Amino acid sequence: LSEEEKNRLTLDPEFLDSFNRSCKIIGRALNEDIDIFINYTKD
Amino acid sequence: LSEEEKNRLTLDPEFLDSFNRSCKIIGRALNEDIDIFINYTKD
Amino acid sequence: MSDFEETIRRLQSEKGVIGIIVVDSAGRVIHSTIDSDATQSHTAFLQQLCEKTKTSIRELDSSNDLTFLRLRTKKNEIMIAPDKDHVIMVIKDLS
Amino acid sequence: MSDFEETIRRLQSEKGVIGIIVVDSAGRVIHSTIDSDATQSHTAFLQQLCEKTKTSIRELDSSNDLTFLRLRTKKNEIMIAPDKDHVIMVIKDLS
Repeated sequence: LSEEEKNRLTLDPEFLDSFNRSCKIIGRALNEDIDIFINYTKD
Repeated sequence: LSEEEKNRLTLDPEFLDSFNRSCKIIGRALNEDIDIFINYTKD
Repeated sequence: MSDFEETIRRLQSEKGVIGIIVVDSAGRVIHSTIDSDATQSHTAFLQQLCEKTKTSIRELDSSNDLTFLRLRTKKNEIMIAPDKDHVIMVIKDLS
Repeated sequence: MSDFEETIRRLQSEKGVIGIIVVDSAGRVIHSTIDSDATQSHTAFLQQLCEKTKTSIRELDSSNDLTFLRLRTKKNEIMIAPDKDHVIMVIKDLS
Protein backbone atom coordinates (compact mmCIF):
# COMPACT_ATOMS: atom_id res chain seq x y z
CA LEU A 1 0.00 0.00 0.00
CA SER A 2 1.19 3.52 -0.72
CA GLU A 3 1.68 5.90 2.20
CA GLU A 4 -1.36 7.82 1.05
CA GLU A 5 -3.58 4.71 1.00
CA LYS A 6 -2.25 3.64 4.40
CA ASN A 7 -3.02 7.02 5.90
CA ARG A 8 -6.49 7.11 4.43
CA LEU A 9 -7.29 3.63 5.77
CA THR A 10 -5.75 3.98 9.23
CA LEU A 11 -7.55 7.29 9.81
CA ASP A 12 -10.94 5.95 8.70
CA PRO A 13 -13.21 5.79 11.80
CA GLU A 14 -14.92 2.59 10.65
CA PHE A 15 -11.59 0.85 10.07
CA LEU A 16 -10.27 2.07 13.42
CA ASP A 17 -13.38 0.80 15.16
CA SER A 18 -13.06 -2.79 13.95
CA PHE A 19 -9.27 -2.64 14.24
CA ASN A 20 -9.47 -1.61 17.90
CA ARG A 21 -12.00 -4.35 18.59
CA SER A 22 -9.73 -7.00 17.02
CA CYS A 23 -6.77 -5.70 19.02
CA LYS A 24 -8.72 -5.95 22.28
CA ILE A 25 -9.62 -9.57 21.51
CA ILE A 26 -5.98 -10.37 20.73
CA GLY A 27 -4.93 -8.55 23.90
CA ARG A 28 -7.19 -10.81 25.95
CA ALA A 29 -5.88 -13.93 24.24
CA LEU A 30 -2.32 -12.77 24.97
CA ASN A 31 -3.14 -12.30 28.62
CA GLU A 32 -4.76 -15.63 29.36
CA ASP A 33 -3.39 -16.79 32.67
CA ILE A 34 -3.35 -20.45 31.93
CA ASP A 35 -0.56 -22.01 29.90
CA ILE A 36 -2.38 -25.05 28.53
CA PHE A 37 0.98 -26.66 27.75
CA ILE A 38 2.51 -26.27 31.17
CA ASN A 39 4.31 -29.51 32.11
CA TYR A 40 3.62 -30.81 28.62
CA THR A 41 6.23 -29.19 26.45
CA LYS A 42 7.29 -31.71 23.88
CA ASP A 43 11.08 -32.11 23.47
CA LEU B 1 -9.60 -48.59 10.33
CA SER B 2 -10.76 -52.12 11.00
CA GLU B 3 -11.96 -53.01 14.51
CA GLU B 4 -8.83 -55.09 14.97
CA GLU B 5 -6.51 -52.20 14.01
CA LYS B 6 -8.46 -49.83 16.25
CA ASN B 7 -8.19 -52.17 19.20
CA ARG B 8 -4.48 -52.72 18.66
CA LEU B 9 -3.82 -48.97 18.46
CA THR B 10 -6.05 -47.86 21.34
CA LEU B 11 -4.56 -50.47 23.67
CA ASP B 12 -0.95 -49.60 22.80
CA PRO B 13 0.65 -47.99 25.90
CA GLU B 14 2.71 -45.54 23.84
CA PHE B 15 -0.35 -44.39 21.90
CA LEU B 16 -2.38 -44.08 25.10
CA ASP B 17 0.37 -42.03 26.70
CA SER B 18 0.47 -39.36 23.99
CA PHE B 19 -3.30 -39.55 23.56
CA ASN B 20 -3.89 -38.83 27.24
CA ARG B 21 -1.43 -35.96 27.14
CA SER B 22 -3.20 -34.39 24.15
CA CYS B 23 -6.57 -34.80 25.88
CA LYS B 24 -5.29 -33.05 29.02
CA ILE B 25 -4.09 -30.09 26.92
CA ILE B 26 -7.46 -29.90 25.16
CA GLY B 27 -9.21 -30.18 28.53
CA ARG B 28 -7.29 -27.15 29.77
CA ALA B 29 -8.09 -25.17 26.63
CA LEU B 30 -11.78 -26.05 27.07
CA ASN B 31 -11.72 -24.82 30.64
CA GLU B 32 -10.14 -21.45 30.14
CA ASP B 33 -12.09 -19.02 32.25
CA ILE B 34 -11.81 -16.05 29.98
CA ASP B 35 -14.03 -15.68 26.96
CA ILE B 36 -11.85 -13.48 24.80
CA PHE B 37 -14.89 -12.54 22.70
CA ILE B 38 -17.11 -11.44 25.56
CA ASN B 39 -18.91 -8.20 24.61
CA TYR B 40 -17.44 -8.50 21.13
CA THR B 41 -19.68 -10.98 19.38
CA LYS B 42 -20.09 -9.84 15.83
CA ASP B 43 -23.66 -9.57 14.47
CA MET C 1 -14.66 -49.65 29.22
CA SER C 2 -11.07 -49.28 27.99
CA ASP C 3 -8.77 -46.45 29.11
CA PHE C 4 -9.15 -44.96 25.65
CA GLU C 5 -12.96 -44.94 25.81
CA GLU C 6 -12.84 -43.62 29.37
CA THR C 7 -10.66 -40.65 28.30
CA ILE C 8 -12.97 -39.86 25.37
CA ARG C 9 -15.99 -40.05 27.68
CA ARG C 10 -14.36 -37.64 30.15
CA LEU C 11 -13.48 -35.15 27.41
CA GLN C 12 -16.99 -35.38 26.01
CA SER C 13 -18.47 -34.51 29.39
CA GLU C 14 -16.68 -31.11 29.36
CA LYS C 15 -19.00 -28.14 28.98
CA GLY C 16 -20.02 -27.40 25.39
CA VAL C 17 -18.25 -30.34 23.74
CA ILE C 18 -20.41 -31.54 20.84
CA GLY C 19 -17.95 -33.68 18.93
CA ILE C 20 -14.63 -35.52 19.22
CA ILE C 21 -12.82 -37.10 16.28
CA VAL C 22 -9.56 -39.03 16.65
CA VAL C 23 -7.63 -39.88 13.50
CA ASP C 24 -4.37 -41.72 12.99
CA SER C 25 -1.30 -40.17 11.33
CA ALA C 26 -2.64 -41.16 7.90
CA GLY C 27 -5.94 -39.37 8.54
CA ARG C 28 -7.96 -42.54 9.08
CA VAL C 29 -10.69 -42.24 11.72
CA ILE C 30 -9.90 -44.14 14.92
CA HIS C 31 -12.91 -42.87 16.84
CA SER C 32 -15.68 -40.33 16.39
CA THR C 33 -18.57 -39.23 18.59
CA ILE C 34 -20.49 -37.60 15.72
CA ASP C 35 -22.39 -39.09 12.78
CA SER C 36 -20.55 -40.53 9.82
CA ASP C 37 -21.32 -37.71 7.32
CA ALA C 38 -20.25 -34.93 9.69
CA THR C 39 -17.16 -36.96 10.65
CA GLN C 40 -16.20 -37.30 6.98
CA SER C 41 -16.61 -33.62 6.12
CA HIS C 42 -14.91 -32.33 9.27
CA THR C 43 -12.05 -34.82 9.08
CA ALA C 44 -11.25 -34.03 5.46
CA PHE C 45 -11.09 -30.29 6.13
CA LEU C 46 -9.34 -30.38 9.50
CA GLN C 47 -6.78 -33.00 8.53
CA GLN C 48 -5.87 -31.00 5.42
CA LEU C 49 -5.70 -27.77 7.43
CA CYS C 50 -3.48 -29.38 10.05
CA GLU C 51 -1.11 -30.92 7.47
CA LYS C 52 -0.85 -27.69 5.46
CA THR C 53 -0.16 -25.69 8.62
CA LYS C 54 2.48 -28.18 9.83
CA THR C 55 4.24 -27.98 6.47
CA SER C 56 4.16 -24.18 6.36
CA ILE C 57 5.42 -23.83 9.94
CA ARG C 58 8.38 -26.08 9.07
CA GLU C 59 9.00 -24.13 5.88
CA LEU C 60 9.25 -20.90 7.89
CA ASP C 61 11.60 -22.57 10.40
CA SER C 62 12.70 -26.17 9.92
CA SER C 63 13.39 -26.61 13.65
CA ASN C 64 9.85 -25.58 14.60
CA ASP C 65 6.65 -27.68 14.68
CA LEU C 66 2.90 -27.21 15.14
CA THR C 67 1.61 -28.29 18.55
CA PHE C 68 -1.94 -26.93 18.74
CA LEU C 69 -4.41 -25.32 16.39
CA ARG C 70 -7.54 -23.48 17.43
CA LEU C 71 -10.25 -22.06 15.21
CA ARG C 72 -12.97 -19.90 16.59
CA THR C 73 -16.06 -19.36 14.48
CA LYS C 74 -19.34 -17.55 15.13
CA LYS C 75 -20.91 -20.85 16.19
CA ASN C 76 -18.20 -23.04 17.64
CA GLU C 77 -14.58 -23.45 18.59
CA ILE C 78 -12.53 -26.23 17.05
CA MET C 79 -9.40 -27.46 18.79
CA ILE C 80 -6.87 -29.63 17.02
CA ALA C 81 -4.06 -31.38 18.87
CA PRO C 82 -1.62 -33.07 16.49
CA ASP C 83 0.82 -35.69 17.73
CA LYS C 84 3.16 -38.26 16.18
CA ASP C 85 0.64 -41.05 15.81
CA HIS C 86 -2.73 -39.30 16.05
CA VAL C 87 -4.67 -36.05 15.74
CA ILE C 88 -7.52 -35.19 18.11
CA MET C 89 -10.19 -32.74 17.00
CA VAL C 90 -12.71 -31.37 19.47
CA ILE C 91 -15.71 -29.19 18.56
CA LYS C 92 -17.12 -26.96 21.28
CA ASP C 93 -20.47 -25.26 20.88
CA LEU C 94 -20.41 -21.56 21.74
CA SER C 95 -24.14 -20.88 21.81
CA MET D 1 1.21 9.46 17.07
CA SER D 2 -2.09 8.43 15.43
CA ASP D 3 -4.72 6.27 17.18
CA PHE D 4 -3.71 3.43 14.87
CA GLU D 5 -0.02 3.67 15.80
CA GLU D 6 -0.91 4.03 19.46
CA THR D 7 -2.97 0.80 19.40
CA ILE D 8 -0.16 -1.09 17.64
CA ARG D 9 2.33 0.24 20.19
CA ARG D 10 0.14 -0.90 23.09
CA LEU D 11 -0.29 -4.39 21.61
CA GLN D 12 3.44 -4.65 20.99
CA SER D 13 4.17 -3.85 24.63
CA GLU D 14 2.26 -6.99 25.74
CA LYS D 15 4.46 -9.72 27.17
CA GLY D 16 6.14 -11.93 24.57
CA VAL D 17 4.89 -10.09 21.48
CA ILE D 18 7.63 -10.21 18.84
CA GLY D 19 5.71 -9.23 15.73
CA ILE D 20 2.51 -7.62 14.52
CA ILE D 21 1.40 -7.58 10.88
CA VAL D 22 -1.76 -5.84 9.70
CA VAL D 23 -2.97 -6.55 6.17
CA ASP D 24 -5.98 -5.28 4.25
CA SER D 25 -8.71 -7.54 2.85
CA ALA D 26 -6.65 -8.10 -0.31
CA GLY D 27 -3.64 -9.27 1.70
CA ARG D 28 -1.61 -6.09 1.19
CA VAL D 29 0.48 -5.07 4.19
CA ILE D 30 -0.85 -1.99 6.00
CA HIS D 31 1.64 -2.15 8.84
CA SER D 32 4.33 -4.49 10.13
CA THR D 33 6.66 -4.39 13.12
CA ILE D 34 9.04 -7.02 11.71
CA ASP D 35 11.55 -6.89 8.88
CA SER D 36 10.43 -6.99 5.28
CA ASP D 37 11.56 -10.57 4.49
CA ALA D 38 9.89 -12.06 7.57
CA THR D 39 6.78 -9.98 6.90
CA GLN D 40 6.60 -11.33 3.34
CA SER D 41 7.00 -14.99 4.29
CA HIS D 42 4.63 -14.84 7.27
CA THR D 43 1.99 -12.82 5.44
CA ALA D 44 1.92 -15.17 2.44
CA PHE D 45 1.45 -18.22 4.66
CA LEU D 46 -0.94 -16.74 7.20
CA GLN D 47 -3.13 -14.95 4.68
CA GLN D 48 -3.48 -18.15 2.67
CA LEU D 49 -4.23 -20.18 5.80
CA CYS D 50 -6.83 -17.68 6.93
CA GLU D 51 -8.56 -17.55 3.53
CA LYS D 52 -8.56 -21.33 3.14
CA THR D 53 -9.98 -21.76 6.65
CA LYS D 54 -12.67 -19.13 6.09
CA THR D 55 -13.73 -20.88 2.86
CA SER D 56 -13.81 -24.32 4.47
CA ILE D 57 -15.79 -23.11 7.50
CA ARG D 58 -18.39 -21.62 5.14
CA GLU D 59 -18.45 -24.82 3.08
CA LEU D 60 -19.25 -26.83 6.20
CA ASP D 61 -21.98 -24.34 7.18
CA SER D 62 -22.79 -21.37 4.96
CA SER D 63 -24.20 -19.37 7.89
CA ASN D 64 -20.98 -19.71 9.89
CA ASP D 65 -17.76 -17.66 9.68
CA LEU D 66 -14.22 -17.69 11.06
CA THR D 67 -13.60 -15.16 13.83
CA PHE D 68 -10.22 -16.12 15.31
CA LEU D 69 -7.40 -18.50 14.45
CA ARG D 70 -4.64 -19.54 16.81
CA LEU D 71 -1.60 -21.65 16.05
CA ARG D 72 0.67 -22.86 18.74
CA THR D 73 4.10 -24.11 17.76
CA LYS D 74 7.09 -25.30 19.79
CA LYS D 75 8.57 -21.79 19.58
CA ASN D 76 5.73 -19.33 19.35
CA GLU D 77 2.01 -18.71 19.26
CA ILE D 78 0.44 -16.99 16.28
CA MET D 79 -2.92 -15.27 16.63
CA ILE D 80 -4.92 -14.22 13.61
CA ALA D 81 -7.96 -11.98 13.88
CA PRO D 82 -9.78 -11.62 10.57
CA ASP D 83 -12.30 -8.85 10.00
CA LYS D 84 -14.14 -7.33 7.03
CA ASP D 85 -11.46 -4.86 5.99
CA HIS D 86 -8.30 -6.16 7.67
CA VAL D 87 -6.51 -9.14 9.22
CA ILE D 88 -4.25 -8.73 12.25
CA MET D 89 -1.52 -11.29 12.90
CA VAL D 90 0.38 -11.32 16.17
CA ILE D 91 3.39 -13.52 16.94
CA LYS D 92 4.11 -14.26 20.58
CA ASP D 93 7.40 -15.80 21.66
CA LEU D 94 6.99 -18.74 24.04
CA SER D 95 10.58 -19.14 25.17
